[in-house]
Amino acid sequence: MLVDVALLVSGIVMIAAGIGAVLARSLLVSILLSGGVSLAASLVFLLMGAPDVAMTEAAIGSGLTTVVYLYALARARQPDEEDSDPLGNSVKGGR
Amino acid sequence: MSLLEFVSRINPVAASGAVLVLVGVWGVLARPNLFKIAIATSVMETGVNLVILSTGYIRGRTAPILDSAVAGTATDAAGAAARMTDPVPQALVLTAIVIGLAVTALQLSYAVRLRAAGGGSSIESYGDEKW
Amino acid sequence: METGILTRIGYALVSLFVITNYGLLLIGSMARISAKVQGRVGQPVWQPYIDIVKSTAKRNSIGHGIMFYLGPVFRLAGGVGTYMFIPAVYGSVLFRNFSDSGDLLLVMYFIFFGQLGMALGASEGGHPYSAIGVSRGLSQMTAFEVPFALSVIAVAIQYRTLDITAIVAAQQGGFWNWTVATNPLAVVAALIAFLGMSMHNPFSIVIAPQEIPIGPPTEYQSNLLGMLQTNRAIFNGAKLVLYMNLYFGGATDIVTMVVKTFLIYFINVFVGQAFPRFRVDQSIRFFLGVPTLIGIASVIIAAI
Amino acid sequence: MVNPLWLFALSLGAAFLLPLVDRLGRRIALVLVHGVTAAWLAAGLSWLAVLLSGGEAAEFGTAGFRAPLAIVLRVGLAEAAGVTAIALTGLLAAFSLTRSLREAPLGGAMALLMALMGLSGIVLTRDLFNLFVFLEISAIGTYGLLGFDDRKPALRSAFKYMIAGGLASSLYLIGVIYVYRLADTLNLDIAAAGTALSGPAGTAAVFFLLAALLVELKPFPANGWAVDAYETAHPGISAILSGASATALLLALWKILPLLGPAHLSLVAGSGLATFAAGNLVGARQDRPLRMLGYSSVAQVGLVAAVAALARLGGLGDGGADFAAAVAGGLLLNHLLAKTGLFLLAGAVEDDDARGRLAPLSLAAAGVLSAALVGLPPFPGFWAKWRLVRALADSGLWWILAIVLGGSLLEAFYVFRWLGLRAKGEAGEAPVRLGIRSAGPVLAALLLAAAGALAGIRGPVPDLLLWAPWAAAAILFLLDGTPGWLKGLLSVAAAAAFGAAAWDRLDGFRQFFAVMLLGGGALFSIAALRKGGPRRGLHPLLAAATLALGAILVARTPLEFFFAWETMTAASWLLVLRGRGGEKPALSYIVFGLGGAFLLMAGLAAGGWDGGIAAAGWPGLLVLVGLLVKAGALGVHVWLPGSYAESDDESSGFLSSALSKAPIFALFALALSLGAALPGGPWTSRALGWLGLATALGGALYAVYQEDIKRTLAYSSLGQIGYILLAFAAMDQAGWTTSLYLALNHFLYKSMLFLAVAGVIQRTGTRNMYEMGGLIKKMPVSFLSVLMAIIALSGVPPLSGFGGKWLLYSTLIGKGWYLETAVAFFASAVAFLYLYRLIHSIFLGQPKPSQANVREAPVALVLPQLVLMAVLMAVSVFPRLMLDPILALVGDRFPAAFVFEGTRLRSALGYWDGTLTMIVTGGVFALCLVWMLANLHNPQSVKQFNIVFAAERPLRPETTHYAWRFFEPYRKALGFLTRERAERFWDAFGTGAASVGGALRRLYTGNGQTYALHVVLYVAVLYLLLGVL
Amino acid sequence: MMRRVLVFLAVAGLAWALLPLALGSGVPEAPGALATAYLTDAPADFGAANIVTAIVVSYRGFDTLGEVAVLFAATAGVGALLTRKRLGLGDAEPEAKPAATEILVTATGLLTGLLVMFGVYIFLHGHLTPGGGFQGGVVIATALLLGLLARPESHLSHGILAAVESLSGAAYVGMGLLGAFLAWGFLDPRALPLGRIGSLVSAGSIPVIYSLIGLKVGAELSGILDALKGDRE
Repeated sequence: MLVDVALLVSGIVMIAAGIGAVLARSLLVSILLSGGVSLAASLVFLLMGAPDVAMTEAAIGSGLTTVVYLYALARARQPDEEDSDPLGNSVKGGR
Repeated sequence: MSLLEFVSRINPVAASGAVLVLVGVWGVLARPNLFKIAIATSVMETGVNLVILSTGYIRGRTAPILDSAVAGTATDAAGAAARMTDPVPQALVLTAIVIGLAVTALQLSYAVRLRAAGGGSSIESYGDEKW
Repeated sequence: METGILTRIGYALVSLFVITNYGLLLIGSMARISAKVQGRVGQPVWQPYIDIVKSTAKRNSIGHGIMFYLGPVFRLAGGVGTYMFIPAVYGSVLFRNFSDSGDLLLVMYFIFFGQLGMALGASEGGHPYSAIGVSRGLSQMTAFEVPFALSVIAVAIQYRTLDITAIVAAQQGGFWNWTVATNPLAVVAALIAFLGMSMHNPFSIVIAPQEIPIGPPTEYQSNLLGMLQTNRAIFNGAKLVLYMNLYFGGATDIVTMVVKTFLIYFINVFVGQAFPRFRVDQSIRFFLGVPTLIGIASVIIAAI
Repeated sequence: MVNPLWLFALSLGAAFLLPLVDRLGRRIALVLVHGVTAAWLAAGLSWLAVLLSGGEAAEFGTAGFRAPLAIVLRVGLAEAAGVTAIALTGLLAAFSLTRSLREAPLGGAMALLMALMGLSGIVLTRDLFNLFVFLEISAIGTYGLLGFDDRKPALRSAFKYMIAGGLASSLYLIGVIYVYRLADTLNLDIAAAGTALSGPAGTAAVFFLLAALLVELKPFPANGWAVDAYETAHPGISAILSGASATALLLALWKILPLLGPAHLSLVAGSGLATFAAGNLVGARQDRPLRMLGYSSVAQVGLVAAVAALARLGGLGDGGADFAAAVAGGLLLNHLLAKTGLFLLAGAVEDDDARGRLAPLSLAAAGVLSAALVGLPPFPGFWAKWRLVRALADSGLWWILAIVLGGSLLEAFYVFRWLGLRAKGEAGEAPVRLGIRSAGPVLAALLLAAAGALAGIRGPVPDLLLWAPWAAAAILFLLDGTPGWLKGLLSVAAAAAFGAAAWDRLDGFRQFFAVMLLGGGALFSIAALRKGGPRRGLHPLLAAATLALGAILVARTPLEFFFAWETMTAASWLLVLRGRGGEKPALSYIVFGLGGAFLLMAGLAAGGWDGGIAAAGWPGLLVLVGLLVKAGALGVHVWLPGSYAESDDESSGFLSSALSKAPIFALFALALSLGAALPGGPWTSRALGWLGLATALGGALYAVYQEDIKRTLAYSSLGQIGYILLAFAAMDQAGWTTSLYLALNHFLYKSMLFLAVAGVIQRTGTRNMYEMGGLIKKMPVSFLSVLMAIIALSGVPPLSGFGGKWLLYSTLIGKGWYLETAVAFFASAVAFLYLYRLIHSIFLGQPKPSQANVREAPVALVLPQLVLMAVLMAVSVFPRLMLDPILALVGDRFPAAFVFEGTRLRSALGYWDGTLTMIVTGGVFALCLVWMLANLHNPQSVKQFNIVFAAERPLRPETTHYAWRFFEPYRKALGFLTRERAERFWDAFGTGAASVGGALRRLYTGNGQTYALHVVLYVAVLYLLLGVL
Repeated sequence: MMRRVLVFLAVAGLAWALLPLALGSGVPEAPGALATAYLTDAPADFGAANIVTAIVVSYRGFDTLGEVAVLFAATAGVGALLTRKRLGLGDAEPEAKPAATEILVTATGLLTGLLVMFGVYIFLHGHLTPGGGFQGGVVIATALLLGLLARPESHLSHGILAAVESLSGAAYVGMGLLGAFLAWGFLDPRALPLGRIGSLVSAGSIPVIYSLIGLKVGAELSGILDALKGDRE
């Protein structure tokens, strides 16, 4: 039962983080919050007796994915504000 | 205790997973930023993973790994099995997570590629093909 | 009633001779009467003979091609043929002609034979007025065919036959058996159509006789014109005989025929004189209007 | 059987090692890719060979275990066919992709291998989660392929594609896990065998599974993402998406069908049908070829899904699963090959941005592919569609039938519009040569033809005589480079041989029509020799159309009949398209032709067959209406004038004098098999009579105002067909005799007219009558031919045409159709107008100086005319030559109304002696001629313009030859009758359909997020409907 | 506005479909028959202590092979999309970044080595303890990532990465075939002796396969990061 409550609390945390990730205007915050969702999820998995999954979720979901996002964000020269530059610019890559 | 009652009735993991899926879908449908769409997709996938694993959640059981904690002796296979939780959803989720990563990476690559070609950051600026 | 073929040809030639002369005199006398009515002296009754002889005797003949020459041949053959397919006098072997070739439908369609040939000949003349005349003539023809056809249908319904001899036979026994008495509407429709068919006023725009030379015969002269004039007599006669047979009880002897056809012609000409000339489109609309309705009414009456 | 796991190992091993192999050279790497794909193809074929020769389906476990513990692959017939199809499409596509793969980074080749392997995996696996894995492999491979050659638009589309794909895979996972939870297995067969999924939770779980697959199948309206991708990707990729991917997904759907309840199946059927209808509606509005093909793809896939679901629902077909496999499989195979070929072909053209017409071989391939796509015979889609229609009719699912046929018609419209554009090209553009890139489409076309022919010959149409048109077309196409005379002679020989082979099988009626249909074909094959050179395409098509007409006569089953009918429609459509300005008329020709054919098909499918079309009741009425469309009855005649006018001159003649008798024959066949009655009884007769009459009058009136000779003749044909219909509708001995007599006569004089006119057009180079004049001296034989023909056509005695009029009026008055008689009289009179105009404007009046050097028509035209003139004279002098056989044919089905007494034909009302008429007329004419000649003094010929012209001398023929708008007063008086109401109606109809399509396509905003919204809404609505069901 | 309403309706509709299923399914009391079969049979069948691993690598090994293929296809796609040329970087020199401090460089060097060893440990013990090829592969990739972060001007050796990726992948397929030839089916780990349950060298070829997966995944993820960094030709 205690485990259930913990699961539920984690679930609420996850949902809050998920909503935050969707709502946040800053992409960086979004990425971090979605990493947070994964981290909370891996906690849930651990609590449920799935250490394999928990490990994977932690490594991939919250770790590597976040890194990939950050790299992509940098490479795309995407400003942090999500609705900046919505229609593109004429600047072709490079400097 | 009504909360516990309620919690015991429902599957808490499935519930939070399902809501997370909905949050993700909402994000996909409502936020036009390319990266935001990818992030929302990730959230949705996490939700789906929770839903999957929720079916393998059995109260009071341990991880399906035969170690000394589970089985005093390795020969007591049947006894050990009775203490372990369902391994199938776990195996499935493992696969799903990796696939999710692959999709995310590719989606982000497209976003990067589109931006590198001078495109906008909003999906609305990629609507040349229509009707 | 089997007759030798040579005899039949001989009879036919006699019959043709009679109708030709009668037709010529009819035209001549009608012109004379018209003149009198209008207060003029007018031409002699035999003026048509003079015209034909004069035309035929011309020393020169100008041609535009083979179809130009054949046009009058077609025209005259059409007139003669039409007459040949009508029994002129009921019960008379002499005037039976070749009416065993076909029934009323044959006669109605053979009328077109001459018209078509004439139109072709006139066309080859190369004169635009000829073509204009043909255009007008054909246009008008399609229109007056409708009331005429309706009235013929009414007759066919009434007598359950298309055989002209049988139609005449059915009308024997006095005025009250004539179509004009049993189905007057059909006769009215047919008579109005006759005005158009003969191109009398108010439907004379096709040949426009009073104005500049216009109409199909524009280019014709010499004996070709003579043939056309001859045809006019024969053709007129043939049509009158047909009308007499269909609507006015036919004739059992030649005198009755002459009287009846003269009267039919007379009525037509003088009804027509009272009206101004129609344009082609007006005459088409006219024929497809009231006369057609009358024709339909006659068919309905006959069918009931 | 080969263990499929080896192939997976091969694909994966090759893919994993590809980066190393690439070091040796890209060529070698690509050879490896092609080789692996070919290995899949070989394996698929070997499985097919084993299974078709009686082998059992086999299952292959992994890791040494069986289901449910381990994943199991299954190779059955469907799977083998699916793998073969995927590998084949893959190979064709890979071939077209070779250059791009060589220039792009290696990722493209790796993605291609993965995508194809994933698709095969989807087909083979029996495990639900494994299915997901393969779905993802193929999806990710596809995502990679969309962008690999760096087309900017494709990059955009790929992102949209991925959003939708992500949603679908999440739905699928949710479905899978709850199926596992409820059924305690991931194996399909075990899950389907149990009952755990029948409850509400099971229904919902299966719903998610199904929804995901449906979304992947690109249903309306949740398919914008896919259509964008089809349009923008490399054509090879589009071909894989449309062909291979659709195949795999449909097989996946097929697999989970056993899990579905009736409510699910209804959803699939409804969604599929809606997709089919909407896809085609939107496609019809599309002018970008690749996008158009995209809409067509989603439509086709929707149809296949709907068929599978309907068959599973049990309401359809005779043999349940077999039926579904045959129909859905046939449709799928057809779609797969046709769409693959078309995408490759159209894509190559678009890539070159070419606007000219296609070179012959590519064009032939495009024609075959388009025809197959639309479901014309003999391609697989035709057989499948027939069975489908038949089953739908049997089950009484008429509204579905209407959707299927209506959608197909729309599809025909836009596919053939594209084909027409490619066949003609834009003016002044060089022909498009695709070189080696046409190999794929050509191969696809050949496969389609082979598959269709095999399916037909070994299936429902074993009679080789019915395949003669196709054989003739194929042989003559191969000989297309040889001189025209050789092909012409071969065509004539083919028609003769066909006649000889078929003659004994034909009853009297059919023999009668065979004379016109085959004879007409041969006649115009000879006429086609009027120009030198090979005249590419003309002879094969003419021969095919001729033999197809023959095939219609020898058909013994409804399917055979319809097969021949569609063959005829297709061949004649191509003849129209071949004409100089044939693009638009051909389109309306084929659309109306197919529209009529589809009505016919529905009626045939519902009615029976009794050596003729035995469709009573309202299926019979459908057949009747279908035939009337083909006959060109007023109201549905709009296709006729343009196609007759714009096709090649000999083709026009063929269409008008021979081919137009095909629907007449079919009408007789219909009535005969119903015991000489029409479906619906006397009221139908009466209505048909009036329709025929309206056609006769309308045709004549329209003909009056035409300036173009061929249009005049086209409308004239319309009118004549009207009389034939009118007489036929009388349904008595008189009427049928009249109808057959008119048909044969029409054949004679309309052939003469078209032959003569062909010569005139060839010599003068114009079709406008007012640009001619005075040709009588230059072309006397043609003049004589036209003269005789118009005398006959107008019904003036003494030629045989009068017989027709006499018979007609006798029939009508005898029948008591008095008002009809009067109108017929009027229509006949109107015919004089255009006939006179025809002969006057062309042959008489003032000659044009520019035509001073015009000669008589070529021998190939003059000779047939002379023969026809002789025949016409013979039957005019001796009407019994024609009437005796006809009276014998009509026989004693009805009380006799016409009886011969010697040379005199007697009706209840009157009599007609053709011979005597001819003698009298001849005698009178001779008399008058002699008179004329005797009195002709000193005839002089004068020069042009030497005419009695009021006070001035005309100088120019243009102003002196009265020809243009010849009957203007007539138009003033009666023009209100000919305001092209039918044209406007059908235009409005088209506009209506187009605006529906236009409204629907507003859904496709190009915004990937909107597409995703459509996907989610689609799923939500589907779930609501599931609740309702 | 309309759009928001539609989005709301869509999400609500999906919720209406999804929530009853998720909330109504409840928590099972015991694993189903299939799960129980796995739990009881796996140790005997394969001698694998970690039953999840036994399922992942053997019973459902075909899924895992597919999973590797997915990752491989994604890497291929990313590699094809994000070449330097296509990113518009051309032949321009990579951006100069401030060099990291000496301490960081040294520390990361150490850490990288440790992390790689940790990754190897994870996948070698996949059949005994939680974790396996994927987790280990991620750890290895992270290690390489750290190296990249510490020395921005450094590049991964594409040749070695590609070779590792290719060969480990091919070897994985080869192990599968070995199972088919030496044991009872494709991917059957019983091609190698099962050994004593719980020991490192046990469970047949499971550890070998998991190690190969680990190497391959590590190389692939590094490749993705590499491409995103803009280092792909």
